[in-house]
Amino acid sequence: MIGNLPFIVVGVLFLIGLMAVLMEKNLIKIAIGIGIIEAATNLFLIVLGYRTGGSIPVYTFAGEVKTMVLPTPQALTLTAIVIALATSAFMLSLIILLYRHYGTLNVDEIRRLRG
Amino acid sequence: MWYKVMTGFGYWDVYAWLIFLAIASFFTLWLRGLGRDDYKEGTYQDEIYFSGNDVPEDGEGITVPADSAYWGFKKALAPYYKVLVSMHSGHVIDYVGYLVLVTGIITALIVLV
Amino acid sequence: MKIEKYLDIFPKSLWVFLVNSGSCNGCDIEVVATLSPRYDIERLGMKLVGTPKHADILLVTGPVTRFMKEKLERIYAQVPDPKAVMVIGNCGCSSNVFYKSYNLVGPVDNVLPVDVYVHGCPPRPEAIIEGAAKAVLKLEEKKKALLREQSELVKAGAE
Amino acid sequence: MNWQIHLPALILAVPLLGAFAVPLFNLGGKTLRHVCFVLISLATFVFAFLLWKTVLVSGTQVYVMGGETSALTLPSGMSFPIRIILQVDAFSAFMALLGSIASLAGAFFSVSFMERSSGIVRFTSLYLILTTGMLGMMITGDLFNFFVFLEIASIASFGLVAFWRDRPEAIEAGFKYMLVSQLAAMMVLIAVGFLYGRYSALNMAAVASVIHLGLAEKIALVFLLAALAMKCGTFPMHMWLPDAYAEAPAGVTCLLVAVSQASLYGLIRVCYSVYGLTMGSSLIPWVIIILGTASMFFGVSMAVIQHEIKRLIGYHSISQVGYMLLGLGVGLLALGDPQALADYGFTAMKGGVYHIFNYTMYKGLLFLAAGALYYVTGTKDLNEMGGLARRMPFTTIMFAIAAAAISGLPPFNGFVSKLLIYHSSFAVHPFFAVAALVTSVLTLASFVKIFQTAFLGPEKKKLEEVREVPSSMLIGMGVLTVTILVLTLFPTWTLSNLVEPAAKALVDQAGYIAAVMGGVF
Repeated sequence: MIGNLPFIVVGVLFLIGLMAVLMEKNLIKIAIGIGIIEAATNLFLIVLGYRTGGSIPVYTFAGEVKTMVLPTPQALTLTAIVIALATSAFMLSLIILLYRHYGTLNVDEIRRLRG
Repeated sequence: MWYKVMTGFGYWDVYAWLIFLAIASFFTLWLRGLGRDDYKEGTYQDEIYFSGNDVPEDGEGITVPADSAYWGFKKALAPYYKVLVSMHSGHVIDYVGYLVLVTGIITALIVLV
Repeated sequence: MKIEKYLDIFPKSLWVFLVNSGSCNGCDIEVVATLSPRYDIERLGMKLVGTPKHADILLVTGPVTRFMKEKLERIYAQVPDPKAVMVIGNCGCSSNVFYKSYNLVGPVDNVLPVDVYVHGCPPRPEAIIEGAAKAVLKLEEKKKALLREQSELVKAGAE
Repeated sequence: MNWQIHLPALILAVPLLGAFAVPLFNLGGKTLRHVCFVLISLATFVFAFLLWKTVLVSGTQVYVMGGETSALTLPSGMSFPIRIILQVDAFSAFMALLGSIASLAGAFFSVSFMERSSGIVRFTSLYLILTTGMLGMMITGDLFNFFVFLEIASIASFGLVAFWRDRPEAIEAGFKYMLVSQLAAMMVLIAVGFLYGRYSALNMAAVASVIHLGLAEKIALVFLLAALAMKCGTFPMHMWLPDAYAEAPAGVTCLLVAVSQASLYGLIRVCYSVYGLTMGSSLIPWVIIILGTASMFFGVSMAVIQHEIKRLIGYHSISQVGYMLLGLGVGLLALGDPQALADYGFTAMKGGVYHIFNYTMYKGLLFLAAGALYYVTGTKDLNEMGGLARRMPFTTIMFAIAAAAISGLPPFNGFVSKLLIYHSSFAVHPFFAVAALVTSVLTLASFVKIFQTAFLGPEKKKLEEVREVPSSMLIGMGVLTVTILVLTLFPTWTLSNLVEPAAKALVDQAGYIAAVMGGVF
């Protein structure tokens, strides 16, 4: 059970982010929701690579320990974090532009394209 | 033949179609060339028929706008289009909601069935 | 070889364009009744068309109001030769009860050369059919006159 | 040493390095920048063409980044397929070829089209990065790399959709696209995580060689399916698509069409090559078929009532993607049964694959022609246009060819692929063929509407100044027109050289695995 706890945390975080995206009206809060989803995904990748009692996956510093955590998910996570950073920055800049054009951050009022 | 595309139920042959098209357009153009040319130039017979009214100078006045195209189609299917257009609400949260909804439905179909 | 050269061998059916120049719609309804299954004039090849450019006969109902005068003239001019004009109903023939009304130009023959008058208020479909039959005769005469004129022109050109 | 083995890397390296070199070239003036922009796209196209020829002659190409073999052998003798690989089989090469043609046409078109805007350097860089991302999605053999290229393409396309940032609608469309697309991208990453957690491998072929259908695989498959179907515009998740397509600059829209095909490629690759026969009797083929039919019908019925030209064409993208999903879904349904596969399944796949190529060509051309109309009239509203055929004869002819092709009028190429799909989906259930036919009729109706209101009819006073568009835009449209005509006039050649190898590569899952794994497993 305790071994599955990180996965439950990932699921809960993902749902919190999803709820934020679906329920909130403020664009900044929606962007935060996307950020939480990205964090949940990164955490999921890290948790996948964890081995109980493992050490850092660097050969020279490993010392006597036999088990190491998997290095690949950490590389994946680093890449995913960089991508998440880029998208967050882009999304916030789009929100600034939306605020300039529409004068509001309420998502209900930003619906000029429809039908 | 080398130029036939077999579909398993029939075939498609582009060159036979082009030959047919050439023959058909020859006859069409011939029939069109038979039209009358004894109308009087410079009179009202030269103009388009606009219910007897003066033909406007600007083409704007005698154009059917795109909004009016298929008016009857839209009118007949008004209840259907009301639902369909209201789905495209322009509300971004709805759009995310549809993605989540479809993912949920497919998950239920694949994992539970 | 133009198609109208064959018209003597294969005569064309009568195509009719209907203009309402100020009628009360009574005559128009009778024209529609003529098309309906009881009298079914389309079995004889006669049909209403949507533009004067296809028509042989111009069917006018009602007296000519001032507003409609120039439009009627224009529509008449747009009918290709040979053409005939047929007036349906008393109003078009003589202005009927609207005689000397302030906004009328008068009966149709004040504006257009009329070939066939069909009286009645409104006329029965049988009367309209008879009028159409007379219009065919008139139209054939006109066609002959036109052909004669053309051949004379050709002769004059040759000399 | 044979330089052609480096083609898969070159096809990515050229536009990527070009994207960062464009600001440097800009120092040499406008003309140099334009020439470089077109030359980089042309070089990408040439490499894609050579890659396709190579794959056709010598089979699947596997390119390992930074190593000799894809597997890393540990001192203990165990070996992991861990390195980043590019795996180009016939289907990938086919997709790369059509993507690079669309990119080339869009580049030619953008040279003149974007002249009136500022910030062209940024535009050019983003355009080339978008090309890189798209081609990367098409030729990668690695699930995580697929996600990375998906994100590269997505971020570049958000930027390009919102490029005219003085227009509120463009920003709004960009934001909508971004929000939906980010959620989908995270779903793809979670699915990749599921597959990695089960098999400790990210290599598509390695995963495919050991996969069996458990709960985690099912969830991964659903997440990949939903996310990638959203990215290519399937019915209930398509709403961002007409917004984004209508607001992006026209040259970009032409490329965005190819990018959505890259997402479709990912969907097909996952279904056919990674999961393949292990899907067994699950409902996935039916889900794809039903999504496809719904997209076809509802997309086109929304298109009929639009009066903005690019929005209307954008809704047609949805219905055309439905055709491909229908064809490939029918193929997937018949995959486990050799008799059904020979009877109608393979025909359906040929139709679907052929339709991908046709669709990218004529839809790109339609968007470019719509952009040309926007360039000369300054409006996207069809109500404002009229009588343009006399003023822009070349655009009119090319638009007419594309409109006839998308409506499936014989003898154009759209008809051939639709015929293959009609005939094969009829074998599954007549309803699908009927729905496809009705869709085709409505497609024709809406294009008659565009053609009648924009090109025919009386000339308007306010459009008196309109002239034919500049020649570089005509060249861009001409590239696609010539492709359409070649596909039209030589359907047999196209089917046997382009389409059939690609469809065979999809069916041949064992071949896909063997090309990478070789003797490892």
